[in-house]
Amino acid sequence: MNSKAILMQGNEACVEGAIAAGMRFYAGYPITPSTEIAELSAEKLPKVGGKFIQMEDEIASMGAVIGASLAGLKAMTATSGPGFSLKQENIGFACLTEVPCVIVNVQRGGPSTGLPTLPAQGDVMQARWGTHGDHPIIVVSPSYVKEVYELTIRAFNLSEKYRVPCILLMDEVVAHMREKVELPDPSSIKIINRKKPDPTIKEYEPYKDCDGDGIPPMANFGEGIPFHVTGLIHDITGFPSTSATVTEALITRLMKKIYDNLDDILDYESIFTNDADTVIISFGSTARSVMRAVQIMRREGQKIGMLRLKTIWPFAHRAIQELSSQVKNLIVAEMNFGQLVEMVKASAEGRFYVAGINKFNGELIAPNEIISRTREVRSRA
Amino acid sequence: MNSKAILMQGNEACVEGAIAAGMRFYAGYPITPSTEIAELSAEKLPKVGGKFIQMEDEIASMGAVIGASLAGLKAMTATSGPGFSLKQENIGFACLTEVPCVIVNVQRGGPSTGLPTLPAQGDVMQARWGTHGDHPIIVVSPSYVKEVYELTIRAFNLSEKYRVPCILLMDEVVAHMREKVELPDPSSIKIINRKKPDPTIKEYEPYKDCDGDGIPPMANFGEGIPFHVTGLIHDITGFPSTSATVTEALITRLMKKIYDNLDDILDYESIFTNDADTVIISFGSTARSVMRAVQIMRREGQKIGMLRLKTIWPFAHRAIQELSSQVKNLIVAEMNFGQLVEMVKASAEGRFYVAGINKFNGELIAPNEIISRTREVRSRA
Amino acid sequence: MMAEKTFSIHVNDRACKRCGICIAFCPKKVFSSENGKPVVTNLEACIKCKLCELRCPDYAIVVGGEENE
Amino acid sequence: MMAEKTFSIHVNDRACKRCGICIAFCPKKVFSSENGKPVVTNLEACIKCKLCELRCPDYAIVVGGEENE
Amino acid sequence: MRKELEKYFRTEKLPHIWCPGCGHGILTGAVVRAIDNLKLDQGKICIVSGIGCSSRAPGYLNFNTLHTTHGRALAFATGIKLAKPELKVIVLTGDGDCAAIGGNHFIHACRRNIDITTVVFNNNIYGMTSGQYSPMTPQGAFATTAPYGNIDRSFDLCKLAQSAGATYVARGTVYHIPQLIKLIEKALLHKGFSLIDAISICPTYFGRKNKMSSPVRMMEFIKDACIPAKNAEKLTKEELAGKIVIGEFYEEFAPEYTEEYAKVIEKAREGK
Amino acid sequence: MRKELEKYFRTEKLPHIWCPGCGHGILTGAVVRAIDNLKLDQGKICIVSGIGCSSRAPGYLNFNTLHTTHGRALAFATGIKLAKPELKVIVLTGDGDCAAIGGNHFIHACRRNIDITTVVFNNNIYGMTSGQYSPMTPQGAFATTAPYGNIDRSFDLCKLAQSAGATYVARGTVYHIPQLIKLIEKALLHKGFSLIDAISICPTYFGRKNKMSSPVRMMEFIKDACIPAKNAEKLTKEELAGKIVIGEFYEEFAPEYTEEYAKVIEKAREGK
Amino acid sequence: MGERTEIRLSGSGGQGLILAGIILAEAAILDGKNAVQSQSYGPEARGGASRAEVIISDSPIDYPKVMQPDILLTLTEEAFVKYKDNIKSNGIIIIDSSIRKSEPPVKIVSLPIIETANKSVGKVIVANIVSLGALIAVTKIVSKKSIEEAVMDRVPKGTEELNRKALYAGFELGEFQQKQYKNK
Amino acid sequence: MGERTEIRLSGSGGQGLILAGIILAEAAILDGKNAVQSQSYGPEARGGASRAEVIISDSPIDYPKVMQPDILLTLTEEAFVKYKDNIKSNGIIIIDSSIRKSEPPVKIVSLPIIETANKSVGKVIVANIVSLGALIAVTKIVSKKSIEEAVMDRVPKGTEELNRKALYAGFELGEFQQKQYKNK
Ligand SMILES: Cc1ncc(C[n+]2csc(CCOP(=O)(O)OP(=O)(O)O)c2C)c(N)n1
Ligand SMILES: Cc1ncc(C[n+]2csc(CCOP(=O)(O)OP(=O)(O)O)c2C)c(N)n1
Ligand code: SF4
Ligand code: SF4
Ligand code: SF4
Ligand code: SF4
Ligand code: SF4
Ligand code: SF4
Ligand SMILES: [Mg+2]
Ligand SMILES: [Mg+2]
Repeated sequence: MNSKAILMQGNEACVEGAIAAGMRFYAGYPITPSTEIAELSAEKLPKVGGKFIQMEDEIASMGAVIGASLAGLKAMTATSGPGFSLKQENIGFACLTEVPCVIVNVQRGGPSTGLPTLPAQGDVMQARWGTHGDHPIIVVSPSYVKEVYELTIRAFNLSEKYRVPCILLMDEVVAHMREKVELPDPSSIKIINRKKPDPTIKEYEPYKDCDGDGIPPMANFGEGIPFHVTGLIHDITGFPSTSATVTEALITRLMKKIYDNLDDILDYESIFTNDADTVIISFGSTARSVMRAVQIMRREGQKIGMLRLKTIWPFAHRAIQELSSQVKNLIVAEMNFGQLVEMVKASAEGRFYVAGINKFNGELIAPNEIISRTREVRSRA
Repeated sequence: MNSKAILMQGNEACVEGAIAAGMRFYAGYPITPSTEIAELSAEKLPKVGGKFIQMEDEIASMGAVIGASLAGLKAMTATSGPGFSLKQENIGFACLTEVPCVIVNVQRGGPSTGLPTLPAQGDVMQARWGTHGDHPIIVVSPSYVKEVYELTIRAFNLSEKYRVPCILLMDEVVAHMREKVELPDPSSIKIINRKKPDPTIKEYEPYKDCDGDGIPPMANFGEGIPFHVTGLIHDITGFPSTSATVTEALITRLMKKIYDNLDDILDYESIFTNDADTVIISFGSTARSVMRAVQIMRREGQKIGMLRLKTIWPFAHRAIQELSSQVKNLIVAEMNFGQLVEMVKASAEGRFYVAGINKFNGELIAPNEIISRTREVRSRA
Repeated sequence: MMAEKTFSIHVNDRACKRCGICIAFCPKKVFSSENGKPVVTNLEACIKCKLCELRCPDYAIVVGGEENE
Repeated sequence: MMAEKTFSIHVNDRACKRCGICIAFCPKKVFSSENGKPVVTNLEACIKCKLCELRCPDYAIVVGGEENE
Repeated sequence: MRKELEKYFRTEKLPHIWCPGCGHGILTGAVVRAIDNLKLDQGKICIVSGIGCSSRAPGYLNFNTLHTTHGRALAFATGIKLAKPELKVIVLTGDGDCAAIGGNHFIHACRRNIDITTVVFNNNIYGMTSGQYSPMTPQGAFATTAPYGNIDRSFDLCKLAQSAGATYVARGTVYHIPQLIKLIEKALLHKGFSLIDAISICPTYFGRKNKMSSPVRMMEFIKDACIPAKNAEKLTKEELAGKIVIGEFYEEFAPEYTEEYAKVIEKAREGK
Repeated sequence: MRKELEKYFRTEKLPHIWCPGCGHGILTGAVVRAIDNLKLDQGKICIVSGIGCSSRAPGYLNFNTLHTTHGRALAFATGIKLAKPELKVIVLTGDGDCAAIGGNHFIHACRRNIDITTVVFNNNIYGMTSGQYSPMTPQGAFATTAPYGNIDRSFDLCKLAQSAGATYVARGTVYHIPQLIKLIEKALLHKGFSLIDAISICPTYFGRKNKMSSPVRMMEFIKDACIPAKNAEKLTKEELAGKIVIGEFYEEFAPEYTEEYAKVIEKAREGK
Repeated sequence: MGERTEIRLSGSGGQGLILAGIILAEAAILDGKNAVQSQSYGPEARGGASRAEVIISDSPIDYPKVMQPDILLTLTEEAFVKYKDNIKSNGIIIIDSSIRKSEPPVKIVSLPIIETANKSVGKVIVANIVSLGALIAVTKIVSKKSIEEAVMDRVPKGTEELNRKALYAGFELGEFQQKQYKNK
Repeated sequence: MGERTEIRLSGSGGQGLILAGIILAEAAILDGKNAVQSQSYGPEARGGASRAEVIISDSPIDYPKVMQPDILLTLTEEAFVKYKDNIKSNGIIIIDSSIRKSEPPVKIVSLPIIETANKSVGKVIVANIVSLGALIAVTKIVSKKSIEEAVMDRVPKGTEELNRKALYAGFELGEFQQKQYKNK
C-alpha cells in the first residue's frame, strides 16, 4: 500500500483498514450490502497469513470471532440488519467476557428482510441495545471512504484497548460508494494491542483490575496461562458468582471502562457551531448531505452549523450540552423514523428546540430536503 | 376457572391469561426463569384442543409462532434474555408482516448468560430496539400476579387489534412470585380477534388500509383467500417493492397504527401525583417497592407521587408532559444501569430534574433505598 | 411459428430469455438458434417428448399448440 | 478405613454424595451401605478392577490407597 | 405457458426475476406440474420459503405463500402445519437457505417426521448474494469467498436427511425433469417428512466462477455427472467421486408428527 | 481423588454442583483419564462448552476453558482451532446444547472435518432447566414439557454425525467406563472431527419423571439397554428398539480443515 | 405482629420448605387475608440452601420480599447462622432442636421438628409439614382449619393421612411449648 | 460545467456501465481531481436496468449522489425515457443512435456507440469503453491520457488491445461529432 490517491469502495477500505489494524481472522456469513467485506477478506487475509472462514450462519460467525480473539488473533465479522440481529446474543457474550472484536454492520433498509440493496440508518438504537441486559459497547460510524479506513482501525484500537466489542456502523451509501482516498503510510498508523498479563505471574486473575483503569490484562489461550471464561456473572478469577457485590462491581467496571474514558472514545466534528442559531446533527452518509446543505445555507448567510458524530455510542451528550447558548434549534438528520433524536432530546434538557429530519424510504436524504426542513424549523412561530 | 381467591404464580397467571385470551398455539424453548410458562402450556393447551411444541431453539419457536398465527391460531412464545436476543430477527418479520403474536420475556440478570435465576429489568430498551430497522412494537409490563393475567389478555388483544407483536415484559420477581388472585368470570373478559376480510371479496389486498384505521383485515392461510406474505418491503398487494413511495407509505402506516392510538394503547397508573413535588416512575416488580416507599413517605407527610407504567412501549411521553408544574423532580427506579431514564429525560425537556435509582446486582430495589435516594434528590442544592 | 395444422410447438418470444436450453437438448434437434432465439426449424422430427417444454426455465414453450399468445 | 497395609480402598467421605453407585456395581460387593454411605466391608474380595473409582461421580474413591485425605 | 398450468401461477408477476437459464425456473415448473398431476386442492396448499433466489419461487405461485427469513422456512412451516394439519405444506428452499443457516431446522423437521415436503433448489452456491460457497459447493470449486478453491467438504443432503429421520428422500435434477416430477409427486403423497434434493444450476455465479457460464454448459455438466441410485450401489467411493447420484434413496412409513399430536390432545382431554 | 489426576482439576472448585449420582461427574472423570493416559500437553488443551449441567464441566478442569452461550460451543471452538491449530480443542456439551439449539454448528463442524473432539454428555433430557424433553429423549418418555409422553422421535447422534461428515464416531456410557476412556483416547488422537456420544444419567429429572429416580436404577437401565455395535449389526430394527448400541461406528482418514487452510495460505502467498 | 407479617422458612434443598411456604400462603388466603410467597433459587436450582418467604397481610401487599422477618423458621444450622441476625426485634425464631443456638437476639423456640417427623410421624420428609403445624401453633398466623385445608389440597394423593398426622404433631409440639412458655 | 460535474451512465445490466463509471472516476483521480462513483442496485442485482453515477470535482465532494446530471449517457431507450427529463439545463445527453429521441430537453448527441463496438471494434461488450471514449471526446471531462491509463488498469489481462481500440473508436466518434457540431 502506498499513499497514491486511488479510487476505493467503502467496503474495500474497511478490509484494508482492518488488515492494517492487525486483523488476522475473519468469520462471516454473506449478506448484502456487506458481502464485499467477506469476499475481500477471503482473498486478502491468507496473503498475510490470516484466516478467513465462512461459517454456517451469523451466530456461528460471531462465536468463531470471539473464539479466535481469545486465541489471540484480532478478529472481525461483517453483516447487515438480519445478520446483526442474529449476532446479538453472542455480542453480549463478548461484552461481558470483555473479548475484543470488531463487528461491521452495513445498514440496509429494514425492518426484516426489508430493502436489501437500499440504504438506511435504522439500526442505530439496535447497535446500542440489541443484546439483552446492561452492557458496554462502542459504535463508530464513518461518512467518507477514507474515514471507513480510519474508523476501522480505530474500531480495532478501541476494542483492544478497552476490551469491548466495537461496532463499525456503516450505511449502504458509504459501503458501496467508490471515492478518492490516499491511504496513510502504514508506519504512521497507530496500532493498539490488548494489554497482556505479566508472563511470570503466579496467579492470573483474568478479571482483576490490576492497573486501576478498569481494564484487566488479557492472556491468550494456549500461551502458558490457562484461565476460565464464562458468560455467567463472574468474579475477578473468572468463575461464576451470584453475589450481589460481585455483580454490581463487575457491571459497574464494565460501564466505567467506557464512561470514564469519554475523552478518548468520543469523536465528533463540529462545523460552524460557534455562531450558529441552528445546528444540524448527523452521522454516516447523511452527514454528507448535511454538509452540502450547510454550505449552501452559509453561503446565503444563514447561521447554520453542524455536528457530525463519528462515535455514536457512547452518545456524545457533552457535545450537545456544550453548545453555546446562541443555539436555538437542533435538527437531527437520520435515515430512519427518528432514533438518535431521542438521545438528543434527552441531552438538550429543554435548552434547545429539537426537531428531526427523517427519511426511511430507501433513499439518502437530499440537501434540499435538509434546507427546507431547516427553514421550517427556524421560522416556527 | 372460578372467581375464588387462589394462590397463583406469575408464570402460571400468564398461561391462564393466555388461554383465556384465546391462545391455542405455543412454541418455545425452555429457559429460566420463563420455563414454567412452557411447562404449563404443554399441559394445558391440549386440554382445550390447542397445540404445544418445543422447538429446537428460540429462532424456530418464533418462526413457528408466526406460522401458526398466519394459519389462524392465537400464538405465544416465552423466553428470557438470551432467547429474546435470538428471537429478534423473526420478531422483526412479524412487525413488518403484521402478524399478531405475543412474546413473553421474563427478564433475568444479564448481559449474556448473566444471572439466570435472579431478577433484572435490563431488557427494557432491547424490547423496543432489539430487531433491526424501524418497526412498531407494543410492550406491556405487569407488577402483580393478577396483572400478569390481565396484561397477558391485553397483550393478545392489542396484538390482534393492531396486528403487531406484543411483548409481555416480566421480571423474575413477578414471574416466580405466588400471590393471591381472584380471576374474573371468563364471560366478563373482553376478547379481541383480528379483523377478517370480507369472505366474498374478489381481490384481496392483504396490506390495504381498507378501513382507514391503518389496520388491514387479515385472512388466515387455507381459508379460501390465498395471499402472499414477505419480509421484504411490500405494497398493498403483499408483493415486494423497492419504490420509495411504497416504502414510505408502509413504514408510516406501521408506525401510525401505534402512534395514532396512544389513547387505547398507553396504560399507566398515577398515584398521588396531583400535589407531588417528586414523582417516582417505575414498572414491573420495582413499582411494588416504589409503592411501599411512597406510602411510607406520604405517611411522613412528604409530597411524593408515583407513576407506574403498564405500557412501556410506546413510551408514555404524555404522562410525563402532563405532570403538573408543581412537580420538581422525577426519579426513575429501574433494576438496570439506567435505561428508561433516558426516555424520561427526553420527555422532561428540562422541565423537571430527572434522576435514577438503579440496581443491577440481581436484587430487587428495596423501599428504603428508594426513600433515601428520594431524600437525596429532594434536598439537592 | 405454426408449422402444421394439427400439431405445433409454440415459443412465447416475450417470455423466452434466450438461454439456449431447448435448442441444445432437444433430442431431435427440432430448434435452431437465430441469434440465441429458438426457432422451430425441424418440426417433423419432433417426437413430442415435451422435454423442451419441461426444461424451459421461463415456461415459454408449449408443445402441442394450445398457447394463445 | 484402612483394611490392609499394602492395599486399601479409600473413600473420601467429604466428597462422597451417597449416590450408591459404587455399592451397587462393585462386581465383588466389596462395599456395604451405612445409611447410604459406602463402607469397605469386604476388601479381600476386591479384584482391583477399579470400576468403583472410575464410576464415582465425585472422584471420592481411590483404589490402591494412595489418597491422603 | 400451457393453459392448464396458468391457474397455479401469478402470471402477472412473470417473467420471473431469475437469470436466463437459471435452473430455479425449471424446478418451479416441475413442482407445479407435480401438483397438477395429483390434482391437489389448490386452496389447501401452503408454500413456504426462506431467502435466496430459490426462495423467490413462492411469489410466482398462486397458493397461500410465505416468504420468511433466511433459513427459517421449515420453522414457520412447522407452525403452520401443526396449527392446521389439513393444509399440505410445501417448502421451497435453497442449498444455502436449507443447509447452511437453516440446517438445524432441517434436521429437526426430519426428526419429527412432520408432514412437510421440502424441495431444495440446490445450485451449489449462494446465488442471491452473488456467488459465495455454500455447504453444497464441491471441494475445489471456486466461489467469490473461495478465491483459492473451496476447501470445505460438502453435505450429502439426502444422507443427512435420512439419518436425521426423514421418511422419504430422493434426488433429481433440472436435466431429468420427467423423473423429478415423479419424485415430487411421490414426496407430496408421502405422509411424513419428505425431501427432494433438486439439483439446480446457477450459470450466473456458479457457472461463471467455474468456467461454465452458459446454461447449456451447466446442463451438460449435470447430465454427465449423474448416475442412477441403483447403479451407484455397485461403485466404490473413489468411482463415485464427482458423481451425482439420483433417484429414490429412502422410504419409510412412520408415525407423523401432527397425527401423534392429535393423540396427545385426545389423551389430555380424557384427563390423561 | 487419585493424586496424579489432581493437576487436571481445579480442585478448589470441588465438590461440583452436580446432583448425587449425576453421570456428568463420571464422564468428566473419563475425559480427564483419557487425557492423562495420552499424556497430552495440558497447556495446549482448550476445553469449550455451551450451557447446561454438562457444560459446567470445563469450570472444574484446569486447562484453557471456555463456557460459551447455549448451543454455540462448536462455533467458538472452530474459531479457536482455526486461529491456533496447535491447540487440542475439546468440546464438552449436552444433548440439548449439541443437538437441539446447537444442531447446526454440530453438523457443520462434522462436515468441515475440523480437528475437534466433541464429547456429548447425553442424558436424554435438559437437566439444567429441570427436565424438558430434548431431541434425544426417547419417544414415550415423560418430561416436564411432555406430560402426556414424548411424541418426538429422537436423533441417532452417531448416524447424524457420520452422515454430516464426522470422521471418527463412537458411543460409550457412564456404565462402561474403561471402554469409554479408550474411545475418548482414540477420538483425541484422531485427526479430524471426532464425536463421542457419551450416554449419561440424570437421576434428578429424567429419572424422577420416568420412575428411575435413584442413580443406581438409572445405571442399571443403561447396563441392560446396551449392546455392542458388533452384535447390533445382526439385529433387525424391531429387535434394536429401545437398545443403546455402543462401540465404534466410523473411522475415516480425510483432509483436516485447518491443514487444508494452511495450504490456502501457501497458495495465496505464492500469488495463487 | 402488625398488619404485615413476614415469614422466612429456611433450610436445605429437599426439605420441602418451598411447598410449606406455598401451603402457608394458601392457608392465609383461606383465612381471607392477602399473601405473597416467593423463594430464592441458587445458581443451580438444586441442592444447597433453600429459602421460602411468605408475607401475610390484611391489606394489599406491595413490596413482595421479606425485609425483616417477624417469624423465622430454620431447620439447619447453616440457615440459622445466615438468617438469625436479620429479624424484627419483637420477632420469633423457631428452630429444629438439632441446631445449636448461639447468642439468641430474639425469642427462640427450639423444637424437635425433624425428630418428630422421623420418629413420631415416621417419615423425615414430612418435617416441612410438622414445621408448619408448630409454626402455626406458636404464632397463630393462620387458622388451624385453613392450614389443614391447604395441606390437604397440596399434598400428593395417598399421603393425606401421613401429612395430617404430621400437621397435628406439629400443632402439638408448638402448643406444648406455648403452654410451657406461659407457665414460666 | 462548474466545479462539480455530475455524470450518469445508464443502460441495462451486463452493458458494463458500472465498470465504465469506475474507470471514469479513476481517470478523474489521475487528473488530480476528486471523484465519487456509485451505482444503483435493483432488488436482484442482476438483469434489468443499470445505473452508474460519477461525480467529479476539484474540491472535496460532499453529497455523493447525482442531484441533476450535467452529463447523461444512455445506451437503452428505457433508460433514456427514465432519465432524460432530469438533467441540468446546460447539460448534455449522449445516446446510442438506436434510441428514438423524443422531445429533447437539452442538447442531445446521438452516436452509433453499440454499432461501433459491434462492427468496428468487433465485440459488443466493449460498448462501455466506446461510450467512455465518446463521452470524453464530447465533454472533455477528463484527459485522454488519464482515461487511457485508467482503462488499461481495469480491463482483464489479454483484453488491453481490444479495449484500447474501443476507447479510440469512441474518441473518434465523439470528435467527429464535435467537429460537425462546430461546423454547423
Ligand atoms: C440472516 C440472513 N443472513 C444472510 C442473508 C443474505 N442471503 C440472502 S440469500 C442468501 C443465500 C442464498 O443461497 P441459497 O439458499 O442457496 O439460494 P440461491 O440464491 O442460491 O437460490 C444469503 C446468504 C439474509 N438475507 N439473511
Ligand atoms: C439461548 C438459550 N436458550 C435456552 C437456555 C436455557 N438452557 C440452559 S441449559 C439448557 C438445556 C441443557 O440441556 P443439555 O445440553 O442436555 O444439558 P444438561 O443440563 O442436560 O446436561 C437450556 C434449555 C439458555 N441458557 N440459552
Ligand atoms: S428454453 Fe425457454 S427461455 Fe430458454 S431459449 Fe428455449 S424458449 Fe427460450
Ligand atoms: S417435444 Fe421433444 S422432440 Fe419435440 S421439440 Fe420438444 S424436446 Fe424436441
Ligand atoms: S460412587 Fe462415589 S459418591 Fe457415590 S456413593 Fe460411592 S463414593 Fe459416594
Ligand atoms: S476395584 Fe473393583 S472389585 Fe475392588 S472394590 Fe472397586 S469395583 Fe469392587
Ligand atoms: S444468480 Fe444464479 S440462482 Fe440466482 S437467478 Fe441468477 S442463475 Fe439463478
Ligand atoms: S439435574 Fe440431572 S444433569 Fe443436572 S446435575 Fe442433576 S442429575 Fe446431573
Ligand atoms: Mg443456492
Ligand atoms: Mg441433557
